[in-house]
Amino acid sequence: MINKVVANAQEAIQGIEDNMTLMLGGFGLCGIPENCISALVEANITGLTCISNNAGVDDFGLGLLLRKKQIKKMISSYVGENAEFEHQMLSGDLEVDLIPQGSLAERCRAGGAGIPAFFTPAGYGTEIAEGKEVRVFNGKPHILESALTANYAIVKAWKGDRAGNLIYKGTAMNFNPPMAMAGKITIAEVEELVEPGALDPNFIHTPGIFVQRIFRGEIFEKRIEQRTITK
Amino acid sequence: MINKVVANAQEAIQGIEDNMTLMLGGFGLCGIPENCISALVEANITGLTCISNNAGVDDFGLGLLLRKKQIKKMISSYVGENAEFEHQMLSGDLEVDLIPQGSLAERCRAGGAGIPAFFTPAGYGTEIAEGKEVRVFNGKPHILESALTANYAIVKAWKGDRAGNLIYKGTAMNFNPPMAMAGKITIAEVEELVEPGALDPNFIHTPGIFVQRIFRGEIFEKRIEQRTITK
Amino acid sequence: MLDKDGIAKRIAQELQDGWYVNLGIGIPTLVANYIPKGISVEFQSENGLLGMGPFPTEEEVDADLINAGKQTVTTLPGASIFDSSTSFAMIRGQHVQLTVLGAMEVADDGDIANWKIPGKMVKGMGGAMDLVASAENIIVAMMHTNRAGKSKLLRECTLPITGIKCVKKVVTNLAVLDITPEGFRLVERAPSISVEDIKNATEGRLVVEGDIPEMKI
Amino acid sequence: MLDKDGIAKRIAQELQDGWYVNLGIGIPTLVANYIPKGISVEFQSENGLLGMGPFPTEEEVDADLINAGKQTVTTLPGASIFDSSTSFAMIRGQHVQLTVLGAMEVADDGDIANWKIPGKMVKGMGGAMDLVASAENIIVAMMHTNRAGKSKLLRECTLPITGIKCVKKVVTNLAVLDITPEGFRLVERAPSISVEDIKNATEGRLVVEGDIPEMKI
Repeated sequence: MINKVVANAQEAIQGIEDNMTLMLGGFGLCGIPENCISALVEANITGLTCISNNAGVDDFGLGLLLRKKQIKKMISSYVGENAEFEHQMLSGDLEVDLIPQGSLAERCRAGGAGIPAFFTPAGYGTEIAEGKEVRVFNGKPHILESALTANYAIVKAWKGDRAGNLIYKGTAMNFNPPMAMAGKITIAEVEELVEPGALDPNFIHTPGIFVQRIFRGEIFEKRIEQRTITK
Repeated sequence: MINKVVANAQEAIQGIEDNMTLMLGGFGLCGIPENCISALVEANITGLTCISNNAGVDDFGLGLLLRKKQIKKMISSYVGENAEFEHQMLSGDLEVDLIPQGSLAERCRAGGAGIPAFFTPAGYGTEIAEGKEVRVFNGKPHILESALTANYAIVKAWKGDRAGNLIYKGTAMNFNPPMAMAGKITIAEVEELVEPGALDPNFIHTPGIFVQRIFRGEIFEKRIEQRTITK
Repeated sequence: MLDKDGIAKRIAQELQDGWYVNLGIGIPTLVANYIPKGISVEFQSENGLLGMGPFPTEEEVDADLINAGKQTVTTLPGASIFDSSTSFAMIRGQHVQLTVLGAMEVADDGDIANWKIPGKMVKGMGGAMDLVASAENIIVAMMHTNRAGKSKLLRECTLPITGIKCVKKVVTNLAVLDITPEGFRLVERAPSISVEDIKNATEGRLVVEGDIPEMKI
Repeated sequence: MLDKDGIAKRIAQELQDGWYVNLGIGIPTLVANYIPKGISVEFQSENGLLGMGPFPTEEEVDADLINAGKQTVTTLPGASIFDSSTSFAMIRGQHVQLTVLGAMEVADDGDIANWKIPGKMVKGMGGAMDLVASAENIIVAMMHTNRAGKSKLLRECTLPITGIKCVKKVVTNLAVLDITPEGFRLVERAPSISVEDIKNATEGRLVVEGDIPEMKI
């Protein structure tokens, strides 16, 4: 068993430097690596390119990095719900690359899977296709999309073992598995850190081979964006 | 909940006709759909193109279909361990298309995922690359491979529910999940058929959306090719 | 004229037994409340959930279980959860039989614009571009005209488009229309709405053949 | 001269702590028996298993748990099981640090042939083409010469190749050799084998610089 455990978020983010590219798992505020985001804020690393489906809200998630102007560029599919984001984007302080959500997920998986490019129909005929190769398969036009990788991928899981095997809970899974594959170094923060053998090998969502560092996160606030209730 | 249950293998294979293309899960004899293979033998459907990593052994697995000359073409990565296969191939009765194992798996996934083609380094510079587009990414040559789909995909799982959700056991998983995605109609035979809700939604290997028919297999012989033992 | 729930009810009549359905944010979400008796459908949420159930009770609320609109939800028996790449594999691979989504504009050739207004803050397309590029059966749920009274059913979209020639059917507060090579074909009128009303509210090519029945909802 | 276990022992010295390793069928499989003390490595079996353990006891045998050589195996704590597309995502994505495999021929530029002999029954390449095209670190384990006494370390492969310019190191019964732009660079001799013996058994370009130490195994 290869031991991947580090002490905490501060140790986990060692090596992340200004101007690097990071992937961060999560959908909205669900399944985001809260502890590493806090550590990045604290470490004041700047000029970051962040690949993440969303950009958090003003005072939580990636919004915390935005507020301190640590992010140079966001690569996302949906960035609403964030006034600070809007302000920085309109003022030109923040570059934004918007990507269809499925293409974003698949480009991350491709990056992890050694597939440098693939064809998808998503975005054909739209401004997303500008400058991209178009090819018709089975009578349907597709565009060529390239793989995404990152210096570091930072994911959040429910449980993990010391070998880096991860399982997720509910829809907090979302972008975490494909991004875990695509980091040159992948950091996982988990709610419970268990011994190898405690997780059933048949039901591992992210095999440990994709994870280089793992730690138990201290705090998981798990803020809810839209608390919808059946009375 | 959408009910996918059919009574048995005979009912499951209804609609499979001569000259169709089938995908069959399994690696060697591990995780193969034994019951559907028997039903196909019984139904004497011929001219089949079978996409399967291996071709069984003389008297088990796809070897049973080969013996009755029901297979016109095999699309596989490794076809050793089968004298009947060798005989038919050398006599020209059987067409064989050999594909690198990783490309085979990825081409099935791509077929299920609506990705008509992708680049891979596997096979570049070899006879596998003949006639295929070559493109260099990051200084490394890759070849363009296309998606595979099938009229029917036939997979074997450990447990499944009436909605078609599947879980696999051990390395009997292998090609079953990507092939389950790639069938126009996907048939799953399972050892245990359970009620919806009995399987934890967090740990479904193949979501039911990919499965159109499911049944509990009567017999699972699970023959072992290489019984290796530590004394 | 229909209200939002009326539009949702009419779209719900299009559901067929055994279908997997992706519902967008807004009016489409309401469709789940009106599934016809006797049929089973499953809802896919593109963040990674099949078999989505109703909103949770206070006790059931789980921050780790949300839908694509970021609302807390529940799962039904037979549900499954998966990652985003698998979720869009389902969508791109055409395993989802019906997509219902809102739009700012629809053109009479099936083009749709629903993600971006030049000059305004761009929030992003989310999963909409993958959905419209992939789905075989797309129904748009929207008001027939915008707040300024201008038609949203056009000859050509004026806004940046989300996908081309993909919409199959439009259900508005005024009518049900199919997209055909000749343009919008009027299929049904909303209660108390005349063909003339619909003609007046439709800028794109409109085909009206024979008697146009009133919707039954 | 080394026997098969000797070759495996020598290759095992190349293992580094924390590596994920894919071992091919034959001599490579034996490498697992000689992991140096104090280091942790995990073995990947391309049919879909990480953390492969030793063969099972009679009681443990499970038809649903085999390796890529179709042998019954066990799992170690920390193991994980996955499907074939994920397995080759690991390989193609270069998450596996070392691949050890056998060969029929290796050329002095790193080309390898190990899947097909024209005129003989073709069994298929299995995962070999993906492995050699993707792995950053490939060691070939083989006999220096074939049964007819002919060198398997060639100027150019005569058999259909499996991958080009990919092999980094060759460990044979006679020697350890690195692939360099100048050809096979002799690194170590097997016990009781002279440089002359190796020269005689090597058809490809052979670089011999300075004193060539004897292997320590």
